[in-house]
Amino acid sequence: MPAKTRVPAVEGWFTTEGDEPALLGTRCRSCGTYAFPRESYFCKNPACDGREFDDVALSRRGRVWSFTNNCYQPPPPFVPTSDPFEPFAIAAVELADEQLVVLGQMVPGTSVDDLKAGMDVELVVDTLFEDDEHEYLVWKWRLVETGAPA
Amino acid sequence: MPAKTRVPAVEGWFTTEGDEPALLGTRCRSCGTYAFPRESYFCKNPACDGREFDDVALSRRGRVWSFTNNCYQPPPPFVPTSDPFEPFAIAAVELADEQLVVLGQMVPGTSVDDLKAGMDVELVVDTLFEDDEHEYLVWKWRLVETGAPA
Amino acid sequence: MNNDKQIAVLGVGMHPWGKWGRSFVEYGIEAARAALRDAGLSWDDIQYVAGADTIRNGYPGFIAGATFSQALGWKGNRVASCYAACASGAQALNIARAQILAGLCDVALVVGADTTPKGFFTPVGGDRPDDPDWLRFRLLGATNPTYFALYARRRMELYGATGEDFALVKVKNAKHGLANPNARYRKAVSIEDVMASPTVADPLRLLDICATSDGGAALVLSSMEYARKRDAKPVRIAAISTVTPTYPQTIIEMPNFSTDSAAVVAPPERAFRDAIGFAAYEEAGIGPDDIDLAEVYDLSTALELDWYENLGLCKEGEAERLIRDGDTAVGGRVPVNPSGGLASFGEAIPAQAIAQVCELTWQLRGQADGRQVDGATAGITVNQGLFGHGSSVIVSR
Amino acid sequence: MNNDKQIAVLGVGMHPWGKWGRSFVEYGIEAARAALRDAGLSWDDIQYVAGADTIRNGYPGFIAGATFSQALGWKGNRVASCYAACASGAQALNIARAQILAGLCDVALVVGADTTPKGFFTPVGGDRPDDPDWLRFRLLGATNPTYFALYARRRMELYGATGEDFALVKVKNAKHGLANPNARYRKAVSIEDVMASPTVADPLRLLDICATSDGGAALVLSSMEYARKRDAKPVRIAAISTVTPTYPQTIIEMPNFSTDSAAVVAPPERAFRDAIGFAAYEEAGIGPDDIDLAEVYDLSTALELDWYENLGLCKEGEAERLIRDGDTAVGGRVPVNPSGGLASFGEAIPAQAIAQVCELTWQLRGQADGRQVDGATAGITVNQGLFGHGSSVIVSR
Ligand SMILES: [Zn+2]
Ligand SMILES: [Zn+2]
Repeated sequence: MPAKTRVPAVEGWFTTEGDEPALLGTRCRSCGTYAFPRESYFCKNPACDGREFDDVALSRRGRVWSFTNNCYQPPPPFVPTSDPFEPFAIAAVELADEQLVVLGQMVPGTSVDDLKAGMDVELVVDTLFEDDEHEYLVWKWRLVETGAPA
Repeated sequence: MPAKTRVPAVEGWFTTEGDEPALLGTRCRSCGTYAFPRESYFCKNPACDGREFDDVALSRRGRVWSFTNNCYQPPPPFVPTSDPFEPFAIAAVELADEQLVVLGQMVPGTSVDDLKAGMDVELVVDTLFEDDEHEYLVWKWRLVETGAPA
Repeated sequence: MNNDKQIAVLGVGMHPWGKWGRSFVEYGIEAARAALRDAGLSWDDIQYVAGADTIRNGYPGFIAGATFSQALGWKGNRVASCYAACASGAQALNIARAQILAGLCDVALVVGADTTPKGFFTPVGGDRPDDPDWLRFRLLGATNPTYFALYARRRMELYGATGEDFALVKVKNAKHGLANPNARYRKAVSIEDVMASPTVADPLRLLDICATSDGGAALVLSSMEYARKRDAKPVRIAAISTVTPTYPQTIIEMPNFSTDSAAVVAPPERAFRDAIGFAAYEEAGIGPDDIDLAEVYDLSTALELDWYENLGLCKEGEAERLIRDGDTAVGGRVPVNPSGGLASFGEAIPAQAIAQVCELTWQLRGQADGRQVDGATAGITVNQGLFGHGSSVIVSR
Repeated sequence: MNNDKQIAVLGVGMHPWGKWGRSFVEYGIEAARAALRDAGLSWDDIQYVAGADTIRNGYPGFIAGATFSQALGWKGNRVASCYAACASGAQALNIARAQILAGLCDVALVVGADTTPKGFFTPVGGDRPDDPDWLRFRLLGATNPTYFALYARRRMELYGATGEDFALVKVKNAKHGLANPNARYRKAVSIEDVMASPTVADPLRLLDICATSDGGAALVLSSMEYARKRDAKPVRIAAISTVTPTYPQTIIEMPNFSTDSAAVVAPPERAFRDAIGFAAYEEAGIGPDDIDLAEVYDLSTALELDWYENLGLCKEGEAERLIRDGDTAVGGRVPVNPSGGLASFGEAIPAQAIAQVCELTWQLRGQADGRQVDGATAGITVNQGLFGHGSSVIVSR
């Protein structure tokens, strides 16, 4: 069976190549404010008329602000990946440099029981769902191993 | 080939049986005002709190108030019946007893060139469109033959 | 005039009409920034934003006031988002006016913008056999031009209007639009051009019917007190009519299958379209004779003729004479659609009623280069939205 | 209080909440007629109708003001139709208030009603990968309860809140709702019931999260002058806050993927939810200590606790103590959701903010049988709609 083509589930929101994937945001050329998802129209800073933005990769690491487990299957356009549905965790993560909070699913295998506010996480790219030909990719958060003995 | 089942394209707006089909409207039990399509919630007369309505067959004859030919194929949910599209006429018809104006397609073969305001028309039931199993019916207007020599 | 019910128009702005294929938010923001520049104010000065909604652009379109505010930058200002089909812009204006008159804010921004699909307007998605706007396409194949054509044919039957009369409206509006930098179509049109265009809904031809466009328009409004500190004689909103019909409505209206019945309750003194302008005149305390120019909703050329009568610019049945005599051209007795009208713009639903007020403002300031109505001091707009939304605004200086 | 900015509540009415499966128009009209009866007025007395829109019921839902007016019978009255998600009702109220304060009408009707789908709220139809409300389902599987759960867990992490604390909110609101004839759920609930219900979005369980309901609510409003001819001491609307956020918004909000960035612009003095109530207090010229009761938007039990702090009913981190001590139960220091709240009603989006005002009106009149807050003279509502719509109303007598 030939390997499926790996494609992002949404265009231009994150890098998919290389060891260090990252979310793609923008930085306003006029005032320097960050935005995720990428801003293409108007700078959201009310004091700024900027309309030009540089693409920037956001910090790959952040700290858990809050988290939850989704225990029921969400309605479409969510695409279920198992039947019966298996709960998955979602975390809101603070990025220190950009001073913003970004949502993401936690990688499979991490549940709310493993999480506390303030924990360090890093961004990975993982499969969101598949069809016959494609594997659709999305960013997810993974707990950073602290190196402490198990 | 078995005959297709004839079904109304909309439920409860007109009678389909018998020689004398008619539009089905309502008459308010409180104030007597007519409505088409059938009113089922609230009487539209602002002076009336009526919520009960009797079904009534509207006058089968009326007079042309205005008319047009549709020369381009309307978008869905219109269902085209020919390819290429053939223009058809629509008339707004005044019913004297009910003192209201009702729209309807003219029967095929009648075009704007045949029509003048004030002409007498009568209601017939005709095919709107078909699928493999059904013939969908709708009301249409037909010019009343005046009996004048051709 | 009722001076205690007036507000000032400090600034007006548009994004040009066209088929640009961009987000309605962009058009709205560019129009808003143009209006702010025109007013000499900044976003920071705005306390209230009233947005006219678009229902064909997802959730952001349902909450236009918030969408535009966020795009300009959240700053805690209050907002409203309203919908009334083609009358949405007048509704947004009316909502903002009341906030100002009530003393709840001094300076407000009104914005409407749309990105439109191609071709006929179609009903919003899904199988909805309970919705008359869906059923009229299914059961009758009745498009918007079908209704316009019924009115046009009625004029022919009652008053002897001809296709050439209708074409004259297009010729006039195309000529007016030539000089308008915000118009989509800036090309002279002859009677022969109109008559040679294909019939869409008899008797209306392609060039008799307005297109659908992308576009955006915005107004910066303030209390008269605030305005007078900046301008001794600001352009004023003297009246806004947002009336609904009175039962029974005896003229067939899009997207209905029938009129109300007049068998039990007698028709009102004024039919709906007559009542729209009447309410505006009454609120302003003036009459048709005081009007120097009008912007009317020419969804079709023939409909423009109806509006002449509805606004009292002439008696019933006399509209054909007005267009033939050139009374409603720039330079005539009471110019109508000096902007070029929908004929030159195409319709951008939530922006259109606002654009009408922009044009009157430019005219009353004497800034309508190439289409200026000389010495104009009072103008009226009129328009009607699906499902009973009247819209008429009187602007004076 | 700012007496020149007040209007009177002449009548309130509801259609009971439930899953009735009928048209939203029916609920709205029954609520409107109930409000008219309560006011001792007839449809003929109403000059203005402000409708709170529903976006899941076809075209009639987009033009609620006109839809309700036509159902009551076209009579030429002016209308508005507005949308602001869960804040739509407060927006409609604010629009009507300004018309009255501006002297554009004396008596107005505000109506909101909804027929809701079953289960989770889903984004409006079609494939719309540009719309964050669509993408959050696709990319994250983030439902509304996902966001509620993030806030709930944050309270646990910061303030040591427990599942039992959240359950106490449900127990209280269920008890309040027992006596409310308009509530959908009228059944006592124990902590054990809540804790035994399945987890929807950890830490929130099924009984922590409000359902979606059908329902309708209406208000008849007038100028104070008009009201005083009928009642020496009418219930008054003392403030309406419809503020938007201030950039940068640093709390993650439904349906967004991220917050604004605080790297360049410092966060505002008050976070959005704190600013909503603050603007209402400021407008009314009173503070949290003057408030006798509150109706807050308990989309989840934990969110009710957040609102205690946002409204200044207690300091940050003290909400758990309030619910444990019974301070927010009827009979306590400052009862919250004596109506039973969303916990007992389920949410009917365009009706809900109006229903909050109905409850405060009954309470201030002493008509809230079985759930009456004794001697109440001032109450506050608070609520928030998607995409930056604040909503807070202060009602006093
Ligand atoms: Zn910037
Ligand atoms: Zn009746």
